[in-house]
Amino acid sequence: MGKNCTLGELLIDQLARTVEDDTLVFHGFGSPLVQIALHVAKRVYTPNLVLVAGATYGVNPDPPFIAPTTNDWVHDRNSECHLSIGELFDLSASGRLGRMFLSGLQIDRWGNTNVTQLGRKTLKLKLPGGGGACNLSCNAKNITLWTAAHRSEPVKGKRRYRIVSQCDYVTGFGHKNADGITRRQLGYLGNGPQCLVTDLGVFDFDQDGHLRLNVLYPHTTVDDVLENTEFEPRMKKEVKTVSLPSLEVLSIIRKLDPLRIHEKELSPGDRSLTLEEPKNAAIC
Amino acid sequence: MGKNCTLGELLIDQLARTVEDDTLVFHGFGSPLVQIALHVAKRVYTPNLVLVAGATYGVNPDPPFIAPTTNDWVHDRNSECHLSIGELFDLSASGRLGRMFLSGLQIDRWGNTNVTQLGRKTLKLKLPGGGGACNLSCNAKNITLWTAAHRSEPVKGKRRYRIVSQCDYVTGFGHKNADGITRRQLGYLGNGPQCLVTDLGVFDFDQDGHLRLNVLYPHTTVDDVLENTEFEPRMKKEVKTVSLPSLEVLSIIRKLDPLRIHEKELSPGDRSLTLEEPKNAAIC
Amino acid sequence: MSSREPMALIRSIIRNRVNGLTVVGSAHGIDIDLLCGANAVSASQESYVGFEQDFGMAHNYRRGCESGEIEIQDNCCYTLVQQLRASIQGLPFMPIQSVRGTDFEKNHPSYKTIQSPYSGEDILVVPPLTPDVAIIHAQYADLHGNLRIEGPPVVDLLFAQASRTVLATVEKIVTNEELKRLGGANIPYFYVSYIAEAPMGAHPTACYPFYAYDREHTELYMSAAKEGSTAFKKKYLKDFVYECESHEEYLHRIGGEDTRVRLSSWKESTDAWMELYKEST
Amino acid sequence: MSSREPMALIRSIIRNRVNGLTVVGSAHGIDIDLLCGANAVSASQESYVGFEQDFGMAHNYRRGCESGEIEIQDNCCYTLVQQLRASIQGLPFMPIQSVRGTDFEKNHPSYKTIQSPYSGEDILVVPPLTPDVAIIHAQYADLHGNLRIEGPPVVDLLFAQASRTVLATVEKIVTNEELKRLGGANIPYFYVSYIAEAPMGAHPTACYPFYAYDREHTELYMSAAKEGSTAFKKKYLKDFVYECESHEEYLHRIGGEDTRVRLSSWKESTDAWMELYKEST
Repeated sequence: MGKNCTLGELLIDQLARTVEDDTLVFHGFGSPLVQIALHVAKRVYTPNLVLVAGATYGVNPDPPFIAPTTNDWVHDRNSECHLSIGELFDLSASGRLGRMFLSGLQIDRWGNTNVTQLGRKTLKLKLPGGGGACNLSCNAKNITLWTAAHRSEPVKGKRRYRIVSQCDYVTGFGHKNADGITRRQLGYLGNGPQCLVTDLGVFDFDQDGHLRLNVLYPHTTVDDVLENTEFEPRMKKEVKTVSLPSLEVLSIIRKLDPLRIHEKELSPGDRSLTLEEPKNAAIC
Repeated sequence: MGKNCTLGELLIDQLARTVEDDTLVFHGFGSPLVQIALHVAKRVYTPNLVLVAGATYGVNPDPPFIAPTTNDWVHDRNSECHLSIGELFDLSASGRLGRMFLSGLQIDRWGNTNVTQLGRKTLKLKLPGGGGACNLSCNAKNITLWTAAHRSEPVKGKRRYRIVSQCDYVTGFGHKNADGITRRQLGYLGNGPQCLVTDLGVFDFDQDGHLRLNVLYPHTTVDDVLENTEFEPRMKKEVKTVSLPSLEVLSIIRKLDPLRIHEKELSPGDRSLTLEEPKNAAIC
Repeated sequence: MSSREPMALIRSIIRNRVNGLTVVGSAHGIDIDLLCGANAVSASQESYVGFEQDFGMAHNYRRGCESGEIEIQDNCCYTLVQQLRASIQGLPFMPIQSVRGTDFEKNHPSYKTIQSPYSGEDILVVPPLTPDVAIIHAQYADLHGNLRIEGPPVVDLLFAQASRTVLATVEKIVTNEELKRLGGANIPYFYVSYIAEAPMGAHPTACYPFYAYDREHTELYMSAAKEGSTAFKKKYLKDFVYECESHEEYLHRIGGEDTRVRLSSWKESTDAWMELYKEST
Repeated sequence: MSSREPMALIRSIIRNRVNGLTVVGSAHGIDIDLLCGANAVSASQESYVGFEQDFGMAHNYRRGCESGEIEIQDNCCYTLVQQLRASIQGLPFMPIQSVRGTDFEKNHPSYKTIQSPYSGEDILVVPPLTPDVAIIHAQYADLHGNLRIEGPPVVDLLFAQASRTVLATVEKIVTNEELKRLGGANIPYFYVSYIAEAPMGAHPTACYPFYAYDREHTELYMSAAKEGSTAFKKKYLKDFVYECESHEEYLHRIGGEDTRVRLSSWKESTDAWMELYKEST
């Protein structure tokens, strides 16, 4: 076959595969991997998806290309109808958002996310903020977490981990916070994070709500994961290697994103990676 | 001059004169006297009125004629923009509705109105219901009450009063209810009923919030009022007689309502009345 | 009231002998009255059911309420809006400025007064309202079920968002492109459970720009309703509901193409429009 | 973010040496960052200020927050929506499903947990938000002040309804008839305090269908902002804000008619549109 793909394309496919059909999904701004993944899902895996685009709130748009900024009319092309911002968030608050995709500059073992600030007591770095992540994290029925910056190269001998023991600030609620309060105790409608797709592998959350390595990529190892994670993630009994996206999926991605906007989420080194299908492939 | 008018036209003019300029006003459905009065006000007395039409929620419409049913596109003609039902009621709830017009099959001495049912404990007559009257009565800044059925002819020796001591059911809140609870105690934003325009005269409410006769019509007397009111209304020191509408006002009414829809609010006897300008005229 | 009521749907509900309904809505008239005349209603949470100053009281509704057949649970427009909003927002309750001090407060034990945690002031809260079914008549839908309402949508959008099932009839099913050209959907398809094309499906209420309110037919309806429950069944329900096995048959009985032409004549001129609303002599 | 931000208004605010502002909004970028770069902001209740994955962090905003010049009071989109709705509905508070358990709860003492009088369950309530001023850029207005926003209005409608004063710039002032032909107003005039015509008033953000996002200019902005606070003033603020005594002068400095033509070329074809968003090499 000789089926090759880039890491970005693999991540898009993995994100797309987390969606269920006949559900309402939403992507926020600043997340082209997810944006493209939802278009892939709608066209390949889950045709009855209700796809609501972040920023424009168009329903089932069919954009001619992906632009570097989310709130652009190009992303609204061919939408069949529109929601208002309040309406989309109301749908989530009433338990009708099937899945939300959240990321963070920090993602912790319980699936909490931080896009607000680094530094717990004293501010070290002000992050842009979470938009509606906090609200959606509570009530979206299911959550897919993702980051393309799991790999954290040491700077002056110190790593700034992306996947951390505990978030400095909980912007999006995971399975429980540092006080041990669970989402069940808070009465939330959502099931919380179900999986985490990173540049090193795909994780799920075990019964305790703790991060657990599930699948690796052709080019990554358990050691990569251990080295780049602040704590020791739990492991599935058998950690398989992922299968690459189909030619159909690849062709959709390449046609939809000629500007390769989605690669802006990847580290420069990861952009040039070419992956080949391994022998023992599995699906997240 | 020889300025003649009908009772309906007089009532419309009196209703129109209760409006302040630069305020937002709303008329509900089933109230052509008020509907026409607001068009008169906007064109003659208070040009900066924000006129929101009941049922269509059009802003500043300019209908070619008045139809026998309020929720008709004819009443929406030439509206400059539109509100939603929620938005209009939100404006009232937040204290931004300048004046509302309310009526009732019963209106009591404290300005409470009943359009829900006759019979206090046992139901004697189910009335159509109040629409949003209950909500608007609380927070509209000012309220004009009106009825064209103050005159209550005895049936089998018994009168069914329109202006009563106490409403069988409080649909719209006046100055206080039968339990003595005042609107101030309830924290409402509105000042409550300011005047009552009937087919017999125009009333205001005194400092206690009690109905008080203010002005009579050329064809009505204090005795008419006393006879047709279940309780004895208070009286202004000097009860004047009203002045008739101007020719401009009359011409607007006649042009706007060629089907004489507004006369449906009047008793059959009152429809044929012709009033002439008295000598000692006054304005509500 | 007299505009865009889902009358074809209501006639079909009656023909299917549905009963025991709890009806809830803001300002209504012949739609609710027809259901009441067919003994389909056992409770009413409407804020208004009547025919304004033109024909006055809704006779079937009034009789049903007064006989005890229909439990009266009158609501108010804004209370209804806040209850629907609570449901739409997934909230256990919604605060509302008003109602306290009126008899609606006394007659609705489900309304509660709580204290604001800020000022300590009392405020009424009302529970969410999630109807089992919303029935809507719109001008247009596309095949995916996106609905376009022209003119005032009144409470239809909120009902569509809050209800478990949404049934819609439309004057015309068009393509999504055409729907967008007309101004776009205002009820997205995923709220809508089923749609059916039913031209003149709002008759005798209006569905502009297609047709105006049929005051003449409404007068016929009212005179039958006024005579009493049995007379109404014999003189109206039999002819226009029970014996009409289809919407087409109904359209035939109300005068077919002649009636359609008469009611769409409003477009021609103000005089033609006004002509539809003159009292018959 | 990169669309329909009231940039001409913001430049005018800065030129008028307004400062000490508390800014509040949902997803923002260059608008808030520019205000921060001019030291006009003393507190931020924004839910997001950044340039997405394209340019990343908002440097002026970040610096202001980290130096302590700007008090951080981060909010979330839906919390903001519910707070605006509380204000619009005249309510002392609004319930919201979410926020509890996150650090937003800890950092906002004004959020309170109360019990539902129905189920007894805990629910968060948030206080009303009534901004002193809302600033909006729309495509069209009529002379009465009715505004028409095309494309996603995002939170602009709620801000217009909730704020004490609404300032709006528009691409074009048209007659009310033309406004209706275009699809009608979505912000009624009585909410709007002042309007001004400012063609390209959203530049460098987009205002479709007139012009697309000026990524090129934004890149120039970002490189100045990245260098630091003083460099930003010298290399950007001076040229494009302080020294521009009028909006016309600004339009001249960003390239005048050539720039307008370049940014409106998106209409010509998908390729032309894409061309605007290619990385400069």
